[in-house]
Amino acid sequence: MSHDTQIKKEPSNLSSKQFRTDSPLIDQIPGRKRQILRESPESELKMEEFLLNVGPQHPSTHGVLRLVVALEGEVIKRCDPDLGYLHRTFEKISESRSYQQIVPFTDRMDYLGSMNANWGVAVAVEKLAKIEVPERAEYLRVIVSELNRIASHLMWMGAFGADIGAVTAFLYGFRERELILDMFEEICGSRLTYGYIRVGGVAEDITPKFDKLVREFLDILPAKLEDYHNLITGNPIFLERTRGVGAITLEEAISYGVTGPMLKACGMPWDLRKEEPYSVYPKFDFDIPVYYNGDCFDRFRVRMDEMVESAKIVIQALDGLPEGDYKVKKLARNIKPPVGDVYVRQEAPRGEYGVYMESDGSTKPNRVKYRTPSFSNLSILPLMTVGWKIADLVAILGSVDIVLGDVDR
Amino acid sequence: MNPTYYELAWLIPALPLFSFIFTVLFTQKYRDLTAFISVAVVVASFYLSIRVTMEMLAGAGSAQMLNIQWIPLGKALNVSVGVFLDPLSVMMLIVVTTVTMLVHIYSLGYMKHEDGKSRFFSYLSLFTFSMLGLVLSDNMLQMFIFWELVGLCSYLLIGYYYTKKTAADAAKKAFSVTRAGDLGFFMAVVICWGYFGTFNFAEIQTLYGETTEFLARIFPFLIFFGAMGKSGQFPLHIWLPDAMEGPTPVSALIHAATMVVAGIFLVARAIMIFAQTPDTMLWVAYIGGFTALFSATIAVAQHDIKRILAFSTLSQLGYMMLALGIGGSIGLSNTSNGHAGSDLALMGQTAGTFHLFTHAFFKALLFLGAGSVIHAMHTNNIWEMGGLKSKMKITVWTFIIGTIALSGIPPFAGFWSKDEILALCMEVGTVHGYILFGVALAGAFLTAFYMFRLCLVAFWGKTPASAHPHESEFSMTFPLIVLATLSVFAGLIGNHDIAHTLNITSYAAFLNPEWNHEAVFHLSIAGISVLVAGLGIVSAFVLYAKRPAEWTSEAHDPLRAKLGKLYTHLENKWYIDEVWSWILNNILFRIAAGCAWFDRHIVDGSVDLVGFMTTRFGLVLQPVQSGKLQNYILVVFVGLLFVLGFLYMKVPGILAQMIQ
Amino acid sequence: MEILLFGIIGVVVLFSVIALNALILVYMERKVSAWMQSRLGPNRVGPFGLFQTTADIVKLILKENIRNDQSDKVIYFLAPILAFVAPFAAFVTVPIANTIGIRDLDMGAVYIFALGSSVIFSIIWAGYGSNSRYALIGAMRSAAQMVSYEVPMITAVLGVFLIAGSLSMREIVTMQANQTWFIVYQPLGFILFLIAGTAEANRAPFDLPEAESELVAGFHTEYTGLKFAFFFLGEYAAMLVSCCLIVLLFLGGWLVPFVDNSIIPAWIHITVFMIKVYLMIFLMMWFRWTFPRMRVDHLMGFGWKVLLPLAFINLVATGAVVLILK
Amino acid sequence: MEFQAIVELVKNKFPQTEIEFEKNLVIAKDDLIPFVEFIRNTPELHIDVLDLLTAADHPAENQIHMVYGFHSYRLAHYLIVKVKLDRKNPSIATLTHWWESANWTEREVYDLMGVNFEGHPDQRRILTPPDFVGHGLRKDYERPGFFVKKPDFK
Amino acid sequence: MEIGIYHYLVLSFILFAIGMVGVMVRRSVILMLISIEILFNSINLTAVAFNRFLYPEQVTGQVFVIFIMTVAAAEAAVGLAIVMSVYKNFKNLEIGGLNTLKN
Amino acid sequence: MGHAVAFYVFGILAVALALATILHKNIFKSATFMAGMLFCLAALFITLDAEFLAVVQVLVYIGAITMLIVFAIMLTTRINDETRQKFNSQLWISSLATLGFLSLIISVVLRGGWGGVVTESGSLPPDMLGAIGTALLSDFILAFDVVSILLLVALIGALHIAKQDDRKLYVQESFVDDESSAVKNHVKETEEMHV
Repeated sequence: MSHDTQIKKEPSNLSSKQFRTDSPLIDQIPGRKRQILRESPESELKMEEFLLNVGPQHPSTHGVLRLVVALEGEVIKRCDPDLGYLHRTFEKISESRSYQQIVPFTDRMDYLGSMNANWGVAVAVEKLAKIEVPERAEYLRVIVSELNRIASHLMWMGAFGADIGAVTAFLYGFRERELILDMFEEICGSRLTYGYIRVGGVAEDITPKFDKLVREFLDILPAKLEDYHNLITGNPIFLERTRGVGAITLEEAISYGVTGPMLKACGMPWDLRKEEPYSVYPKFDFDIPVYYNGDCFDRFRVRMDEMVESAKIVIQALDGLPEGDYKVKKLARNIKPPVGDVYVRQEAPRGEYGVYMESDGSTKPNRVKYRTPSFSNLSILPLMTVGWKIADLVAILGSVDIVLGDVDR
Repeated sequence: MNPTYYELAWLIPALPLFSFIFTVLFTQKYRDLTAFISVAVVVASFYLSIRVTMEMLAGAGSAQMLNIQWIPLGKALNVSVGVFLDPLSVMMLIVVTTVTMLVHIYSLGYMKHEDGKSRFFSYLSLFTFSMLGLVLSDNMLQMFIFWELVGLCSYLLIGYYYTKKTAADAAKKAFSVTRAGDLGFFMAVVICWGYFGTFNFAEIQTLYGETTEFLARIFPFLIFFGAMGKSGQFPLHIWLPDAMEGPTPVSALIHAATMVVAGIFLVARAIMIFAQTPDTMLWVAYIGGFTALFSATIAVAQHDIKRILAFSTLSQLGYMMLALGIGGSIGLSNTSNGHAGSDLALMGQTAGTFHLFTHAFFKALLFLGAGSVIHAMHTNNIWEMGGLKSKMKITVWTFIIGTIALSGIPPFAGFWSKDEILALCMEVGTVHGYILFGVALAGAFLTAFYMFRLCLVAFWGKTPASAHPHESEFSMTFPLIVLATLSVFAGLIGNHDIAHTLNITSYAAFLNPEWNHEAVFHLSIAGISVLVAGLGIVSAFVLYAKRPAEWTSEAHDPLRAKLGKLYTHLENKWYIDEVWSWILNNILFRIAAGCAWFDRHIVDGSVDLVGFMTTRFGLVLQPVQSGKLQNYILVVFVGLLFVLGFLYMKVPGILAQMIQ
Repeated sequence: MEILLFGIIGVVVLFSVIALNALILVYMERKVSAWMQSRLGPNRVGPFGLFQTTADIVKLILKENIRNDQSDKVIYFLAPILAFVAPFAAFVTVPIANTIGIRDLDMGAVYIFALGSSVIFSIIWAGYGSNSRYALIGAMRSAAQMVSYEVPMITAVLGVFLIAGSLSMREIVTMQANQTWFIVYQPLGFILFLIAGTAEANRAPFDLPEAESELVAGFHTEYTGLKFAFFFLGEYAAMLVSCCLIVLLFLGGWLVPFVDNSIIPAWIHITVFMIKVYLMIFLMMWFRWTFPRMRVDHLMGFGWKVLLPLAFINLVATGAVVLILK
Repeated sequence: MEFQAIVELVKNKFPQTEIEFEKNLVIAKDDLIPFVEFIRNTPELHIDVLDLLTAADHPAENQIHMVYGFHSYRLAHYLIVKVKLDRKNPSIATLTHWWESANWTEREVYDLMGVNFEGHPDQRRILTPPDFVGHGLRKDYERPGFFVKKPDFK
Repeated sequence: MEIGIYHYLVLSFILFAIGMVGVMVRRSVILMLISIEILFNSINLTAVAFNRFLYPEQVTGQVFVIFIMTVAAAEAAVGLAIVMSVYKNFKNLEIGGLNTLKN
Repeated sequence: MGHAVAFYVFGILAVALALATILHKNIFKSATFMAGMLFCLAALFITLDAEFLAVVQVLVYIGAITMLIVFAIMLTTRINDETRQKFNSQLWISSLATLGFLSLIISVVLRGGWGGVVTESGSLPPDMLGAIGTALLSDFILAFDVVSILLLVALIGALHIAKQDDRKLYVQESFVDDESSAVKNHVKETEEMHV
């Protein structure tokens, strides 16, 4: 691809397995060290601190996030995220709903990756109640969740472009995302909050039109990605704005519990779909993109590459789609799982999405905890932004790919 | 005849300068590109020099090209920057560009795997620029500037391996010792300004003849002092052997064509000034002769291949000085042995510079050959070498050609030039001439001896088991071949008859076209010199031809037993370094300590006293100084107001007159 | 008196021309961006959405004027006026055809630059007067940017002045009629001037003062209604001035290439001039919708370390050539 | 690493450890810090990341369960560890000195469950406003009828 | 009344006096610099007026004004750099506080 | 007539603005007033037939110098701090001294008189711009060079002064090529962390 010509190509697509068998995995990674000279000793002689309130109403906070930023000139000295503006107590509400009724809330959490969010809850309930899901349903879940991943990354790419001033990319990202939304509309009638993956399977079977749409879309996707690379990746201004910006080391990322593309950009080939395969993922052939600098640009590259890999999975799943039921035929109206707890982890577009669910034997869960990727990914923001310019704050925040619904829940 | 290339002569030094600036600024990262640019530029300079020479041969004559007013101070002083083309400078151009070009090419191979290749080639370019600028200078100030630049470059290049302590020390030594000489040159420049008000050689020449001031009269001596430093004449020669710490191409460059011949060139350029003071010339001749013999003796007992060559260079420089000096030692107005003084001076110039000319080729050849050998053997010690003649054919045979040339065996280049010097000594016909003739002859014997000693020890015998010598690559052998060819044939132009036969301009006719004397050639003198050289070769063969395999270190030198204690003295270079360090430690440092004491106690003490007084006085005045700027402004302003008001009141109309 | 009357008429005409141009430009910008982003753009109000900008203006005029409680009344009020007046006044010396133009000053170009530099004041006023941190940062950035880019801009254009030997716009264009367009002699100068001119007009990728993703709207964050409209108008007027300058100085002004211009009627000259100006404006819009925004330190570095040295090289080279040819 | 092997390893070191639902470890409150050091440093466990940190209210048992999810990237295993706290005055040592990720998650638990983390550098409410009264995820939390106080955004 | 050189001179003197007062009495360093600019400008006006009324055929006065402007620009740059430096070190821009010159 | 009107309007405005400049409490506004005063002076230059100077005045003084001052103000002071004292203790004595000076110099000048020399109707050079350029590069070439050097020196000096105690707040990055050292560092750090 065009962007690779300008950048030293690190070994990508390393199968993570090969690390694990021989020796501890992290030690193997050709890492990258960073020294942050945060403040020199004579720092008591300094200019006045200039507090800037970014958000909660601001074009680039991707929702209602408030960042209290202490500036020195244009340089960020401290950044303190203030969350909770979109806190809708989903965990509390979930405790008072039946198990099937929980699913729609997850749509509103990560509204860009609703399919994945639905799926985690469905699997958690299925595990608690020991429900077997038909294979076709699993295939359909994989298809829609990977499509949703593509949609989410497309949207992210556009928003990231807009964050650093390339507004046109925004529209381009939306244009292709629209096609995926059309597909989802075709199968579940909804364009943002799908509720498609449900306990015991999926809501509806797919239609031939959906199949056709998906194949058409996957045909044009490579060309479109090439377009994006031409528009964005090859642009020197873009490279200047992203390369090395907001870089974190792998150790920092792990310490902050960062997951998903951000972790892959730091050099960790970790993807739950490969490492702890769930559903029917082991049947598919795909790679995990890994880059090593941990900066905005590598996060961008990871996501761009992930789209290609997701497309691979989708086409394989679509080709190998087995016949059969798309959901468990007979499912109790009120599921009563035995006492116990379960923790389900899945790879959502933004990273590791976990659902911790405790059952006390009644029809309602005792406790549901959504371990959302955006929350932990955002927690490293104060570290990433120190020492960078105010303009980089936007780029860094954009590169984290937060969804505020996902953070505040 | 339209001397078009004369117009472009300024490009000859400018191109390397451009290369230096360009490579330093832009291509430091790209080693091969830097090397390529440097080489290309030097080749271009070489081509231009050739064309300039051809035009000169075609009769274009001396010319002052590109005369730029630099410091126009009216009557007091006018300094111009220009390019001066006359036979002497054109001859030097040829020498310098040829040798630097070949050294550049050679360095391509020699420095192939060095990290600092870019830096090296940049410095080489600067060095080339400096030397070419020196050669083409039309006045003393400009020459002095380039003179210093050459010194700087030699510092940079000798200290090329600056992480190595010996190299850094050698660089410092070279810099400071030549600087001692430069002091003389600088004084000469100052005197020039003070007494003559011009820096132009021709004008100085006339003015010098008219002056009687003592300081002005010692002017040539001061110039010679500068030349001594650069050309390594005794006792300022000590930096030259140490300069071997630089990369070998640099040694070749310094020793053959650039730095050391700068002194010779300077004296040759000012020969007519020198010749007006025969005493100084005698000094020059004797110092040259002494250096020639003295260095030759040291060279006999050295073991480092480059050091032997270095002392040989010193010795040959001594020859050149000798020639220059003895030629002018009669004085312009006197005659001796049927020759007018001025003719003899010109003959001295011819002989000295001709030796410079030939020597540049074979000495560069020898150094580059030595570099090739070192490259292959990874050692400098000749005793650790051996048996190379079958392994490195080109290198060894070209080296031997150089050796023969240096030893003065006809018809190789060295013979003609050395013979001319010997003949000149006889031609002068004074006692000094005869003495120096003997000295030169002794030097010739030693030269032949140590050079063949070097060849026999290093190339014959058996190869040490640990070494695996191999022929160097083409970029290194090519310069050797070219230089070997030149070493064989370059001398022929020195002889009038041969030149006439070949229908080319002889060297003397080239150098002084309007002067119809030719270089003298006496078969008897030539015979003696060949005989002496042959004697040296024979003795070398006697001692070293059968080099047993167990002679693997300097301890086995058969000469050691023959010379006994003398050998140790020679091996230690007559302890001159030690003498210098004694002088430094016991005399100079003590003087310095005395000065320091004076400075600390008398000078500083008086300053302290003033300071102390001031503090005391300041305490009285302290309250006035509030430290507030605005207060001061107000005070000044009110003061001004009072003065103006007073004037206004007392002297009506004065203010109006003032501001009109 | 006649002069006064003539002046008033000129000003009125000028104002309406600029206002009309701004309307067209806003419409054009939206259409161009829509075209580049594969969407339709305004298409509801009037045919092809032609009246969209008019409607917007009406909306802006009718909007409530909100003023920040702590803001500085006078300065807050003056800023948008100056922002509009300065580029507006710059048009005084812009000739649009051989004989048509309000006034041709001897030092027309310098006059325009001088007015351009006073625009900075309006931005600083806006930033200070709004009592908003975004506005303040935007204003500071803008001031720094405009001061920095003015230097390479003027230096770049000095080459043209050297060749033309005049500072009068009309004479410069006349010179181009006699010789050829100065872009041929000054390609580097043209590129530098284009870049610096884009930066002077605060257009992307140099639109840091109003970088919406960082500073919401930069120095005019706190402005609403008509005051905002004035800033808007000022920005488009500045862009128009920039493009007019480029066309006059480098692209032969109103000259029609390859024909004898002395026989061409004025209206063709005007049309050609406007076409050229609009092409340059289109180029600027193209920039805006293609490039990401630069970061402030990169921007300053670019101005001082790249543009300025290049401009100096251009100037010195031009001077040398002019000297030699003389 | 198999769960059973882990249990043996841990039980050797911490005899008080219990097993819940055949897959969760329950350790004593005071054992938390040694336990964390143990699992981080033991090569057989090699825990890299604190993946999950939450709490569940169990009013019937009068307990609040702290739930920790530890994960090892090197060995790719996951360990759910529970600590049962007194519901009246829940308090436990903070893990912020070991993992930065504990910072926000502990703040969240403090905010919604009211667990006090000893030694936490910045224990503020994170999701609810600073003047919020009560802890939302407690089972006995009652919603006030209306906002009593205007939130003071500082 | 015809406007002559005296008008300009008196205006210039008034400006000069105002600038002088500003330099001497304002506590802020920046205000001092501003006042110095006023001083420069009053001189500029004098130069141009003399040029215009006494020797209109020459441009010496105007050339001088250009030089003064250059010097003023240099002065402003250096002065304000000093101001920034002072501010960083003293957190204060009141000239009264800056009496370390005293020691 | 027009000349007089222009002179009085801009002259009085300039004096008023200059007074406002030195008297206003708010430094930012002071700077703004100064810009206005400079603009008035530019207008006065035009009345003196020095159009070029007027334009340069706007370009250099308003566009650059005032801008610099405004920058310094914004970067340093709290503009709206009303508590600070405006003037120092020497307000009255300074004002009196200045008034004295003013009256003195005005009376001197008015009494001195250029009455005989004033040539109101002297001819201006036809090409003012060209004349200035020629003068700059011929008669005043030395001054021109000196001023250029001064500007350069001032630029460098200003940079140096403003930069000298800049804190080092930046992110230093270095890519570790050697994999093993990275691994070693990591292992060491993790060990340290555990201890």
